[in-house]
Amino acid sequence: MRYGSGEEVLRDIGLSINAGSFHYLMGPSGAGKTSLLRLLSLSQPASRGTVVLFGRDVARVDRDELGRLRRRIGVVFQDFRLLDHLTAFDNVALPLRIGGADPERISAYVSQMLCWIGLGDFIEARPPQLSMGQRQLLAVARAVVGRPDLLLADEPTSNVDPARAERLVHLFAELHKLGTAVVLATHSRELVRRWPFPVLHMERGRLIRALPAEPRAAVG
Amino acid sequence: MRYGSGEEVLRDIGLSINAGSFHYLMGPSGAGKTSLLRLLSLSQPASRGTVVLFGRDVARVDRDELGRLRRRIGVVFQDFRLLDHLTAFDNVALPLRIGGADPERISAYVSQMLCWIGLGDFIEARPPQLSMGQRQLLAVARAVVGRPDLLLADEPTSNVDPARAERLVHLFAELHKLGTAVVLATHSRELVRRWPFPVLHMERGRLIRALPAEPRAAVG
Amino acid sequence: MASEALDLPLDDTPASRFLAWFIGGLTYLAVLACAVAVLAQGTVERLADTPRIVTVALPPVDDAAAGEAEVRAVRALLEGLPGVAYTSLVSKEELDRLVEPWLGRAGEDRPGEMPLPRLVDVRLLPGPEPDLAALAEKVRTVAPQALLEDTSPSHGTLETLARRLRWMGGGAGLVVLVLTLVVVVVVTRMSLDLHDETVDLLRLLGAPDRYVARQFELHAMASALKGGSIGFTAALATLVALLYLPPLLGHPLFAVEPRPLDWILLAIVPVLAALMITVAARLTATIGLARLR
Amino acid sequence: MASEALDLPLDDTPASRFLAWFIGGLTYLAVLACAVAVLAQGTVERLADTPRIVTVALPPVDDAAAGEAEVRAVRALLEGLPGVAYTSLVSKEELDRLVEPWLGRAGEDRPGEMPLPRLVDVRLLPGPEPDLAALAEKVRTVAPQALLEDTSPSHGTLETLARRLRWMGGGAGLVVLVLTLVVVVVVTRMSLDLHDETVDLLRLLGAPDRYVARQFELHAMASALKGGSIGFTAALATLVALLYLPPLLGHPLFAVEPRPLDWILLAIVPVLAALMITVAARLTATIGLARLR
Ligand SMILES: Nc1ncnc2c1ncn2[C@@H]1O[C@H](COP(=O)(O)OP(=O)(O)OP(=O)(O)O)[C@@H](O)[C@H]1O
Ligand SMILES: Nc1ncnc2c1ncn2[C@@H]1O[C@H](COP(=O)(O)OP(=O)(O)OP(=O)(O)O)[C@@H](O)[C@H]1O
Ligand SMILES: [Mg+2]
Ligand SMILES: [Mg+2]
Repeated sequence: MRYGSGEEVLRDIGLSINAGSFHYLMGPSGAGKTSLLRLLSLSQPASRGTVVLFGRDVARVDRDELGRLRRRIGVVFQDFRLLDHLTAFDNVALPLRIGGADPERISAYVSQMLCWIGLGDFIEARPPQLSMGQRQLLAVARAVVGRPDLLLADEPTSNVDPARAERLVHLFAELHKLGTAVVLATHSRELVRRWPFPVLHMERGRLIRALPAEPRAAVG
Repeated sequence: MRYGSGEEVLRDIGLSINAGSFHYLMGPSGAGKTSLLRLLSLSQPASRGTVVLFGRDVARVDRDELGRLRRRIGVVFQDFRLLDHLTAFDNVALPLRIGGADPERISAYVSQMLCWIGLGDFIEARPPQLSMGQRQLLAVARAVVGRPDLLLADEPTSNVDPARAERLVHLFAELHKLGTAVVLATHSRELVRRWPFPVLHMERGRLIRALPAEPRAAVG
Repeated sequence: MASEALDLPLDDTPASRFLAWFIGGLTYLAVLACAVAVLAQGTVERLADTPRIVTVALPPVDDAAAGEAEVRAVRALLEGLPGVAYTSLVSKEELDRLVEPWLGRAGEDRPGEMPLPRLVDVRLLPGPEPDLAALAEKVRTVAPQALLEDTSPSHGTLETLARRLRWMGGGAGLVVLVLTLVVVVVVTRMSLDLHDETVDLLRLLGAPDRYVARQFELHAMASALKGGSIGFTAALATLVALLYLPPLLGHPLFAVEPRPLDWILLAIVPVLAALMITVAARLTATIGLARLR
Repeated sequence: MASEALDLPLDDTPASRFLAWFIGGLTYLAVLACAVAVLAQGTVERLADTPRIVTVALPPVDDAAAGEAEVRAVRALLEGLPGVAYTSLVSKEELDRLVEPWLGRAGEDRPGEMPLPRLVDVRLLPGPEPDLAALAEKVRTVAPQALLEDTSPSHGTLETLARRLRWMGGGAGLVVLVLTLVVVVVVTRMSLDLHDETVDLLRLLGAPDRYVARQFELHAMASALKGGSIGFTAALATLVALLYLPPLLGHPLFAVEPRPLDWILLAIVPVLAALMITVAARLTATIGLARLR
């Protein structure tokens, strides 16, 4: 994978993530964690090689199918990518609205989600009025509210206090138990110590300690 | 202090930071760390009470003096606030240019700074082309390049790997030795363990464990 | 709790924010242009309804009896034609009055026996524009030197003016509508570019193109309804002022009252515009989105 | 390594990006307007330089000797006046030629002895517009029935036209300049709003207002220089085409070649505009910034 016409930032990635698995993605800054997650979240096509997701080669699916695949993935972006002009409620409701859920269920679900994650007092607040940690919680809430089959979380605990980080990983673990495959990019060794799941280690665009290595990225 | 016409987010802050001191600022998400740093960085005036910086009541200084005071402060914003249309070099050069340093010294200084911090390969890159950790390093470089008398760093290690975080705190400690007062907001207990400096603890807009408590915020 | 906010901050673009105003102004112009067309059409119809007179002039002859026979023949021929209501011979006294400004008073400045042409007024039935050349041709079969004159020149000018205004008004209305659509397309394209990050996010969340396009459609529709009603109201006010304020009442072009149907026709203009704007925004967005992967 | 980029991404605003083009278009218009003014001024001066002839007409008299005495008296009076170069009596032959189209050929269509007025051509010295009424008054002291005619009517129209064009060109140039300044002020204000976050950051880094204002100033100056040179070049091209292309060469208004000084004057327009634009941007930014704390 490459950005624009630059050199490839990811090379020789062989990775297979099974349905309902849980992996950490670790590695120094600039190693390519976010880039790998971009591949998996279908943000960017692979410049070489194939990405297989839920049993389908994503380079070959049509637009509608691509949308459907994306709706099965929840992403916590490293820069959150919240919509500043929408309230916390509307931000979290977005994936459900796009999925076509009915308004009442959305309302119940979203309020519940926000309260659970600790933003019950900020339902009508807009992202710029939230502290950075609160924004991160909001981003997580948006990613998990649709009960995705695959959750990609890019350093989702970097801006929250340890207690909340704990709670978030607990949430991810619960989802994992319900069958969601989770990939969690993080710098925190503490998290890995407390929640021991397999670790994918990256360095300079290469995956150097993947557990079940295969010559392509496959998920699901 | 309050945002807009909302309720006060900071209350009963009595805080005095001495020249050349080093404090951590800790507390749960939404406690008001960033808000306190906004007060100290003269981003926002206090709605009540006084802020004394470098021996001057900042509510009373004129525009020019305000600029001069701000130039003595280096800030790592929690959201970095890099200029996306400028190269890494220009971003770091900004405080020096504003300070009126001569171009040759700027050039030498900035290049040196970028190399030291580990962005030597990214001098001509723009922030959107950098990984989040690299952006954070850039934000730190911009904050320290002018050798400020007061350094306010808002979770400056949240997005970098532990090795780089270590290096950054080392940098801050060096500055501290050279006489810079440092306030470092962080969630990382590990940092505090490894570099034991006094901790200011915040909770719901209140400072609950400040070391030398006085009835106003005074620095310098 | 579900708010009315769009997923895209479309109201934040300067261009988008002014879309409603653009549309308002253009609707105003379109409605006025169409009003001109509609009123002109009314005038054309009214003119077609008023009877029309043409005059047949027979050159002076020396033999009075032969002259009278010629006149009789011409009148008989004309009254037998379809489209002719009746004919009447212009009397000697009226003829004298008609030529007085040119030739002087009979008996005083000019010899009384000076030969004058004989004039026959032909009153045509109301209806479509008569073919005067054909009529003249027919008359010349019995009176070879007869001349046919359309004695209502102002009628003709007014009708030509009304016809022209009808086309011009309609044309201007159309041009304005097209212009509005162009503005909508350009603004939508600009918004699509400006909000590419948000659009990107929506697509990453799995939004199909129709979902994203709907955002632009909704915004365009809201702008069109808002702008359209403002423009329509303003145009109506202008129209009523023009039609019913004293200084203009006298002008023959404004002598026609719009019929109820006319008002309905005018009301259709902003509705039609809103519809077309909405469709244009949706199509533009859909096409723009299809370009992205 | 220091790049030329501004601290504010001003070129990224649509409004800002088009600033150069705006300025280009307006400079084009301003230069053309000023060219009209300058050429008209040239025409006015040239017309003032060409000598002017007025004619004194003395009514026909029966007594030839008295008539000749009158003519002599009038000529003596006129030649003594300041501003008069010389006078000349229009000869009998010339007079015949003059009246021929009106009264017919002498001796043929008209009795040879028909009395004709006697005409004295008065050639005035070049200079400011002469007071013809006062001149006529003076002549009437010796020949009470004398008439004074300005025999160069086209000269008068042309001069009036040229004078009007001079003012209109200058006025239009001024209006365009003012318009340019307004656009610059509006665009600068919009940019200031649009980039409030970046402006805020610069101020947090301790930038004084003049540093931030300088960003807007530099951008406006760059736009002005770019737009100004484009507009100036285009205007020059248009002007040269108008002045030296065959179809227009004949017209008297374009008979004046611009003098070197004129070209310099025209070149000053974009430079002056650029200067004013730069100052306007700086002032607008400074005032806008002063509102923030
Ligand atoms: N938009 C982009 N254009 C060009 N290069 C990019 C872009 N985004 C990232 N890169 C480069 O790709 C490499 C990998 O970046 P990536 O964001 O994947 O790192 P990361 O592992 O997520 O780092 P971090 O822990 O700092 O988030 C880096 O060297 C970065 O400079
Ligand atoms: N611009 C704003 N407008 C209104 N309220 C705000 C704004 N910024 C922050 N707040 C509120 O002020 C409180 C303190 O926020 P602050 O950003 O200071 O927290 P913090 O301690 O920095 O948290 P974090 O660790 O998440 O960065 C929060 O409840 C937040 O919702
Ligand atoms: Mg990353
Ligand atoms: Mg904070």
